[in-house]
Amino acid sequence: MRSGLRALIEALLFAAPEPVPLGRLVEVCGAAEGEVRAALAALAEHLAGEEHGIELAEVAGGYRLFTKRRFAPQVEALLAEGRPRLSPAALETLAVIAYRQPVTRLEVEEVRGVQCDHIIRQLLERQLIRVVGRKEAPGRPFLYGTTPLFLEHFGLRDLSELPPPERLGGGA
Amino acid sequence: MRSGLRALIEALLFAAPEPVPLGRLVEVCGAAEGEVRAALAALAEHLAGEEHGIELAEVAGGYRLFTKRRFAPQVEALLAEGRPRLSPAALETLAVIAYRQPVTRLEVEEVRGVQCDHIIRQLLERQLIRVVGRKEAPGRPFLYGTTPLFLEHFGLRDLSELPPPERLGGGA
Amino acid sequence: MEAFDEALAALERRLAGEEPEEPLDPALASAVAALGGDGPLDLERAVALLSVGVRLLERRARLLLPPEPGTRAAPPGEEEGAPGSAEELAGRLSEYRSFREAAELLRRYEELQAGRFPGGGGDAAAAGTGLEGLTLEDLVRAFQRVWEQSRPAAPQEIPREAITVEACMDAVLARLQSEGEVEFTALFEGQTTRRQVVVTFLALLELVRLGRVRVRQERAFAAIFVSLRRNEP
Repeated sequence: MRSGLRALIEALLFAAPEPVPLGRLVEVCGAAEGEVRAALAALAEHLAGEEHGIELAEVAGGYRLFTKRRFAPQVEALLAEGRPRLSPAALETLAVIAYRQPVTRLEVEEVRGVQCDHIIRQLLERQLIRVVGRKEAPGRPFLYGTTPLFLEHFGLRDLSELPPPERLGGGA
Repeated sequence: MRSGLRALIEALLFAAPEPVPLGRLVEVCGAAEGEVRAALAALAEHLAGEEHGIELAEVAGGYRLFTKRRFAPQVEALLAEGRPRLSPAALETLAVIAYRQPVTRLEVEEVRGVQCDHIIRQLLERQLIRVVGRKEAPGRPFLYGTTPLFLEHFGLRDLSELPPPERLGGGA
Repeated sequence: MEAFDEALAALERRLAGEEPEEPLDPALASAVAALGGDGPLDLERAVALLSVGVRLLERRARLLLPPEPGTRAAPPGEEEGAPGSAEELAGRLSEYRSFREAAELLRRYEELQAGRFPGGGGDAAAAGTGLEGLTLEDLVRAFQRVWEQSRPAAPQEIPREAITVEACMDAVLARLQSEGEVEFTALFEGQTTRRQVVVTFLALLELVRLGRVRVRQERAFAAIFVSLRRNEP
């Protein structure tokens, strides 16, 4: 069971787009806090071994997997290779998130009229948006907002510098 | 070195936002193709063990890490969202395009007997299909085909993993 | 109503064989959409549409039946035969069934794959944002575009009126069961919103398509009667 819990935690941290707090892990795993702590420690120790390329770290907000620092050059080489420009659909999604933040995936999809899961993942990967919280609604879905990198790119000091939505024909 | 290569590949696949083709791994790792293949096999075998929650899969012409299926309920609970499934109409349209590619919208509509423009637009947005050219016919209509993301969505290594087209009367 | 009259005329030309058979649903759908336009619902036009629609659907249904013994379905891929001929339609239908099967298979693959989640995005800062060359103006325009598109879409959302085609089909069947043959217009009595009327109308079309009800009309534009279709022993 102990190794099952460790595997489960690995899967959860792998799939999560942000650090996962201990309490949330306890909740989702349905295990005692002590057990989860022990499994986290075991996972950290195992991943620390030479044969693994990722590691477990405790950062602000919880636990998260990272690639090991020594592989940074190759990781950058892999990722930097001509990442294509955002598609019009991705730019639209980003615009909706920028003006409507904090906003859930479902709310974005309601405005755009099409599924956006893939595009949201892309924007997360490019660090243009981030998870800023959870909505107090069934399922507690993630709320998305823009990142400092987003502001930086458009030369904005903060979000108040976005052109006001009332100028956007018909108001938001 | 062998375990170092395995760790490096794990780091690369962890960080990559999409399946990584073998050739790209060979390039970035600076190792011989045989070595990379061996490291991939070793990584797959290691991750397949009970104590790991993720696994290595070959999809869409490349390699990618995924959470193991048995943890799907907890991962869905953590993310507060399942992976959205396609509607029956979208699946049907996609099936026609997959088997008949390259194919025009009109040709798809002839098979399905209903208008497909909205669904085709949706599939384009989800990047499951793409424009692969234009037909040399009046109006030069777009020809559609499937994308790597299509393969990934269905966990296929390549199009040859689709069941043979001879069962689909009319010769694809 | 001009749009509706045009749509109806097109359907009638098709019925008369003046226009090649084409997928039926879009043509009917555009007529139904035009019928549901602004202004009060025109019941007479609705009757005319039902009459034409029923006959087209019945003919289509006959063509979709398996070929009678002795006749030969067009071999797959062979495009000969008059457009809309029974042979061609039978070929099309079997082709369509194959793709339905393929879609089922894709569904199974999708189920399997949906249980596996890719990474949530590790530390991918290294890779550029994809925003290169895009300006704030592009972003604002993108929002404007999607915002404007989202508005006409809004009325298409199903209003929160507790009425569905399925529920309406059940109601119509129940009424026909208790009353036998009912005049078409009587099915709309007491309905106050255009949506109720359109949904009832769609329910009827669906029941006809499913072969659950029979529609009888002595001649064009005469009264239409609707009754349950008994299963032939």
